[in-house]
Amino acid sequence: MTYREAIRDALREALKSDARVFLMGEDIGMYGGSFAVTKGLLAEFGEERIRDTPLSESAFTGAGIGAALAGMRPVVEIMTGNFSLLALDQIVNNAATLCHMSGGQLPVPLVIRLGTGASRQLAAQHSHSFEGWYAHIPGIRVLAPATIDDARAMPGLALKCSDPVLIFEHIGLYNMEGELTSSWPQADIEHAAVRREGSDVSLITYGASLFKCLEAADALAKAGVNAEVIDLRTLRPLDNETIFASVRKTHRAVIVDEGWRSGGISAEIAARIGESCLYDLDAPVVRVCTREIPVPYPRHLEEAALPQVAEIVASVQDMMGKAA
Amino acid sequence: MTYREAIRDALREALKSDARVFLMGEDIGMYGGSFAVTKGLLAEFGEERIRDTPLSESAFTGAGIGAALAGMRPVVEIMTGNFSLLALDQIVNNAATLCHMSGGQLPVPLVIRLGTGASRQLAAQHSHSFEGWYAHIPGIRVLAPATIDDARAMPGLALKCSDPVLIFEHIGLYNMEGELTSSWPQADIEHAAVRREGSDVSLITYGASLFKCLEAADALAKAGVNAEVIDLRTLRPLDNETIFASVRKTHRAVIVDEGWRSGGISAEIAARIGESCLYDLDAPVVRVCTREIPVPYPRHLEEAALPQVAEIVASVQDMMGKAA
Amino acid sequence: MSDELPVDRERVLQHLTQMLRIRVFEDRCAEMYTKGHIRGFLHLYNGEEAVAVGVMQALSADDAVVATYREHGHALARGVPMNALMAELFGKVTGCSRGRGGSMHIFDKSRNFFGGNAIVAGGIPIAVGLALAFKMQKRNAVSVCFFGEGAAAEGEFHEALNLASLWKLPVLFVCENNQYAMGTALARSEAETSIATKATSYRVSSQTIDGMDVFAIENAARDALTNIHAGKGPMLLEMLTYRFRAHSMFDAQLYRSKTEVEEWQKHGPLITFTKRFKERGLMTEDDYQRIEREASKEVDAAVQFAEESAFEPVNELMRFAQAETQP
Amino acid sequence: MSDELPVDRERVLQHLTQMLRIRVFEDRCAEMYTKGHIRGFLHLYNGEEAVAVGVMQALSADDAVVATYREHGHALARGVPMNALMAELFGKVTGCSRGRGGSMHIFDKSRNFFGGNAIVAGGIPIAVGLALAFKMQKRNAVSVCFFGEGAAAEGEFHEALNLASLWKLPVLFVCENNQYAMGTALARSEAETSIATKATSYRVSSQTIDGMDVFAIENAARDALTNIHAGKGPMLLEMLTYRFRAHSMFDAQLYRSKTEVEEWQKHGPLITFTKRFKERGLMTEDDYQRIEREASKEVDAAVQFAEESAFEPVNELMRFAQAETQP
Ligand SMILES: Cc1ncc(C[n+]2csc(CCOP(=O)(O)OP(=O)(O)O)c2C)c(N)n1
Ligand SMILES: Cc1ncc(C[n+]2csc(CCOP(=O)(O)OP(=O)(O)O)c2C)c(N)n1
Ligand SMILES: [Mg+2]
Ligand SMILES: [Mg+2]
Repeated sequence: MTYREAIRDALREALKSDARVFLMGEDIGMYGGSFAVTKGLLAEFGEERIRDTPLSESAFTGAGIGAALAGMRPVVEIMTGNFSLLALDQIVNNAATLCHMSGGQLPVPLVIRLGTGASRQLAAQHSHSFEGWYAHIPGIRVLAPATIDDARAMPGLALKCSDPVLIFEHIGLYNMEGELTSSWPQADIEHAAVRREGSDVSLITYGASLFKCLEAADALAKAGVNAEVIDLRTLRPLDNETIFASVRKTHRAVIVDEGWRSGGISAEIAARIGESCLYDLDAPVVRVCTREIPVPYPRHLEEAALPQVAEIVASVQDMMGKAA
Repeated sequence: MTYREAIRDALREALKSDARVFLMGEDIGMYGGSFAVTKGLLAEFGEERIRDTPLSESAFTGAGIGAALAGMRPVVEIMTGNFSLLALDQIVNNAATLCHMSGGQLPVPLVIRLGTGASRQLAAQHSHSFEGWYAHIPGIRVLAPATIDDARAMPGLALKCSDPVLIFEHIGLYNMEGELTSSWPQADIEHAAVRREGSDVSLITYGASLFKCLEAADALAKAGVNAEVIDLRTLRPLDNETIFASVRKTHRAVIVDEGWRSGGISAEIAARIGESCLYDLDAPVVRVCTREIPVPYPRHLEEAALPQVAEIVASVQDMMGKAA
Repeated sequence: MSDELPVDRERVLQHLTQMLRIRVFEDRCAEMYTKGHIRGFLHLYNGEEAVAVGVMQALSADDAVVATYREHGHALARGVPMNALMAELFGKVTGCSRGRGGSMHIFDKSRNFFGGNAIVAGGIPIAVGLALAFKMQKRNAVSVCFFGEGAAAEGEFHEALNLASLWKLPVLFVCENNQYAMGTALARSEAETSIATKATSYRVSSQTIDGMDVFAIENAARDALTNIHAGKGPMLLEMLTYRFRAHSMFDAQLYRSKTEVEEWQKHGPLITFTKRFKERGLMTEDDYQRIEREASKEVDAAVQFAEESAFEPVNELMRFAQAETQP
Repeated sequence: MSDELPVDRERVLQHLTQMLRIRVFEDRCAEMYTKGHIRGFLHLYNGEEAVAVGVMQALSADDAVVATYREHGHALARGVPMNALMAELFGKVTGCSRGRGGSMHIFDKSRNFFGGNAIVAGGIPIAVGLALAFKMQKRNAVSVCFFGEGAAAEGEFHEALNLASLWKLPVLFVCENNQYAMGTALARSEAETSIATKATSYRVSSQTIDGMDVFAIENAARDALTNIHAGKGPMLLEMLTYRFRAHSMFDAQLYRSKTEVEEWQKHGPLITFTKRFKERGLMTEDDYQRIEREASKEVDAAVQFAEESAFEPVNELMRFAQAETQP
């Protein structure tokens, strides 16, 4: 099964089991989804529940809010994170505020799915990773599935939540093949996952960078460094406990994030580690992030702009050398 | 002179000295500006250069980009940061990317002025501080004048810059009275300012919180704690050197930010201090930020949501008690 | 015009009561602002009362209402208790949004009153979404969306009207064209100044109505609702009206002349109404005085209620940062 | 129609050349994509060549052009060298954006070609701003903005057209109505399917043109420019055309039938043009063959240039993160 299929299965299950659920977004129906995630669902569920929208990100996101307020469970698809900026007013000024400012009267159980990330040479207006940026906003939850299990579980879990939930699906993962494990139904959106246990350094990451970290951990293992790899899974709220437990064990942390460094989620994680684990640290926290430029088109520059395995390995080795 | 007048004088000077400069925004002309900053400029410079716009944040911000590309020096006013979310596509996808992705052909010398911050009981859709959030975006510069001098200097400095510059003016400061010092013409947008020297702890802040920090420093002085107060002035790019020099001297840092904590500019500063000054720290960096909720309307809750002097003082005292 | 109800004494007094309650309430708000009991931005509805009252008369309890930051009148006409409204403006926990929203954010879920939105045009897509839900749920309800003529310049207006029409959703769009957006006269912000004309871009049928005539408004709303219930898709009513007071409490009104304001005031919704129905013998000056007194008393009570109410305890600040119930 | 130029052999061959250059270029791009030399999203212009060619013929060098992610044709017709264009698609430093933009981000400041924008409707406000500058600078230039019919649903279309009209700015809006936005047929996304009609909401005069007829397009553009230069404000031309290929290289075209595509292809801009002007004796089959051969050669050379060009050195990645020059 692919990551794409896992999400599709989750959406199909939700559509089948809950009449309130419907999908809405650009080209999710007749076209089959710009990344083919929703392919086949129109035929299965019909135009009423699989709604192709005009190019009107703000209106259909806002309509999702309204429908959620009236008891539906809309799943809005925004093709890529960059386009979601057109709907940001609705997300930040309305979806994120209504519950609190109405004194609890108006929770907004809206799910928004967005493609995110680089890797396909889509250049400066289609490649950015805004999930960490969104994680700054109170009132919403931000999920970033990296595994087949999480891709399968998260849409359903998001729909069980009364708050607006944004699910960032990395476009470089859609074709990833893998087996669904038997434990996927136990997945939650409260906890980060330790994807590899280790004792020397904690690689803290999420999304597509998870696989770069696992690869780096393999390489490091050969060099005798035992890296633990944490998949955050949920960027808001962050699971402090899992992060801190790991850092207290390894005494070193490297955060790997496809977002830009300054003011990204990597900063928040580093800040929290500094606040809560200062005396556990054997070395300064290191961040490996995307260069602070719009992601360029050509392969070699896109690769140079993004965090890569070699850079992760080098950062860890550098850090181990500097150990206190 | 008030902060408001200082900005107005700066705009007037720019309009007088450079024919390419013009102002554009909602109600900046006939109405005199929603916060009266531009009052009188219409009469002085006429409708051609003081342009009232329709309620179309995205279009007039985008038009600012276009005009800048064609050689003008537009100063766009967006009444408050919350409304700027409607123009975010233009700011992030266009203004911030054009120079780099065109290979340097298309710098965008656009200045955007925005009201920011709480304190006037304007509630959840008019009170937020997004300047730290914007500081995540490569390709733009983010300024936050706190003093009369900076209010007077920054618009002109921004207009001398070929990159898009966002100036966040705290709405709680517009009425602040003060004297312009003789050194304002030497102001730059590269450096943070040490507003008060101290040796025991660094209070790192910007905007309206500067005055809370200065007040806290006074209170702390009475209790025998000598606080240094840093006014960041520019949030992107951050002036690492001034921050690090202070922390290396005081060994303790408290960051005070009216933005939300998670993923705010406070996180970035804390992360950088952790990266570069880890072994200088006598205590974990502390962040005093706005509670992670939409800012509520009633005075007592607005105050409780925002950083306050007492909290800053208490944080420092707590930290001194814990000193290594 | 098949949906018109007869104009009898009962309905005349009823409409007068609703309009006067709003007028008296708004005037008192201005006073309370001066006294410092109300803070933040305060946008009053004086002069536009007929619009909210006329439209609300046509609605049923199942219908949903979305309004703007200038929504006290809508809340009152919709049946939000005046006590809860005034308490909200005072920032008290007995307010309809626990005091958290203030003037611009009046919510009352139990009355399907969905705000209170302080982003110009920000409520329009939400209203469309409510209507989408109603349609999918096969409920016989309509979503009514109020917004100013200034909002028509925003992209969200454009996107939302198209979406509503494309999907034939049960939305009644009510544009309160009070001639100004803050200090910007319509002709200085729109190349085409008829908002009703803009509706044709979306094949939304529309009508321009005298926004000072409460019965004309009610009738137009009833007709529109009949069409909407019949599945004909959304409709837009442009109400020509005028704001008698300043935009908010910070407005020197440099953008319009006193004469212009006075001219409009002569044709205000209360003056014209009273004159007409006195002439037709459906009400008397005594009626007016009595109703105004009653409204005053109701407002007195609301002020007292608000004054005596408690503030939300600070330790509840973080409540509802997330929803407390599961969907 | 005072601005029409005579249709003579010279102009026929000139237009044919421009259209064929685009057609051959686009076909070669598809090939290069399959070979892996071009990556990312690639949107081809086959079927729509007459629009860019016709409009560009009417422009002068001072006018500015803003286009979309489907802009190779516009760039070529505007005079962006084919070598620099192909090199850009290959991601080479000799590309017009140093290879950083790729297919969706073609920029050539020296030719007032301002992109290349991959956010649907994102370029429209920019075009309005260029025109604003031209007006303020009293330059006799026009800003021409191309966008698809799908873009008309975006709020930015609405806001920008109003602004341009309100301020009487010299903008020529060119809507390339190729019937689909990705897989969404116009009638499935717009309640009112005539984009020209929507222009009336902004008092922008508009015209619907056969987007397959290059001379009709050129004449309409010349007329429009005359009006715009005369200070009459912006104008919108809706070009009825069709995209012969898939939306991008990832598109199974499930949303339209082969027959539909074939039907439109029969009325394509090259077929109809060739037939008409052969009949009128203004060109021969030999002309066509020769021009196509020449275009092929030019494209061969461009491919060779692109292949042989270097990539930008990785150590220049951070260049232009900030502007290098002061304003
Ligand atoms: C997106 C946005 N831009 C600007 C404002 C500031 N603002 C508040 S009300 C207003 C005027 C709106 O005019 P209109 O829609 O005609 O409504 P009216 O106030 O006349 O009832 C403006 C500009 C805002 N609240 N939201
Ligand atoms: C804001 C935004 N939303 C969605 C997309 C994805 N997308 C790219 S092209 C396209 C279709 C646009 O159709 P149209 O405007 O008719 O232009 P055409 O491709 O037909 O030339 C879509 C949905 C995008 N690039 N930007
Ligand atoms: Mg108005
Ligand atoms: Mg199209």
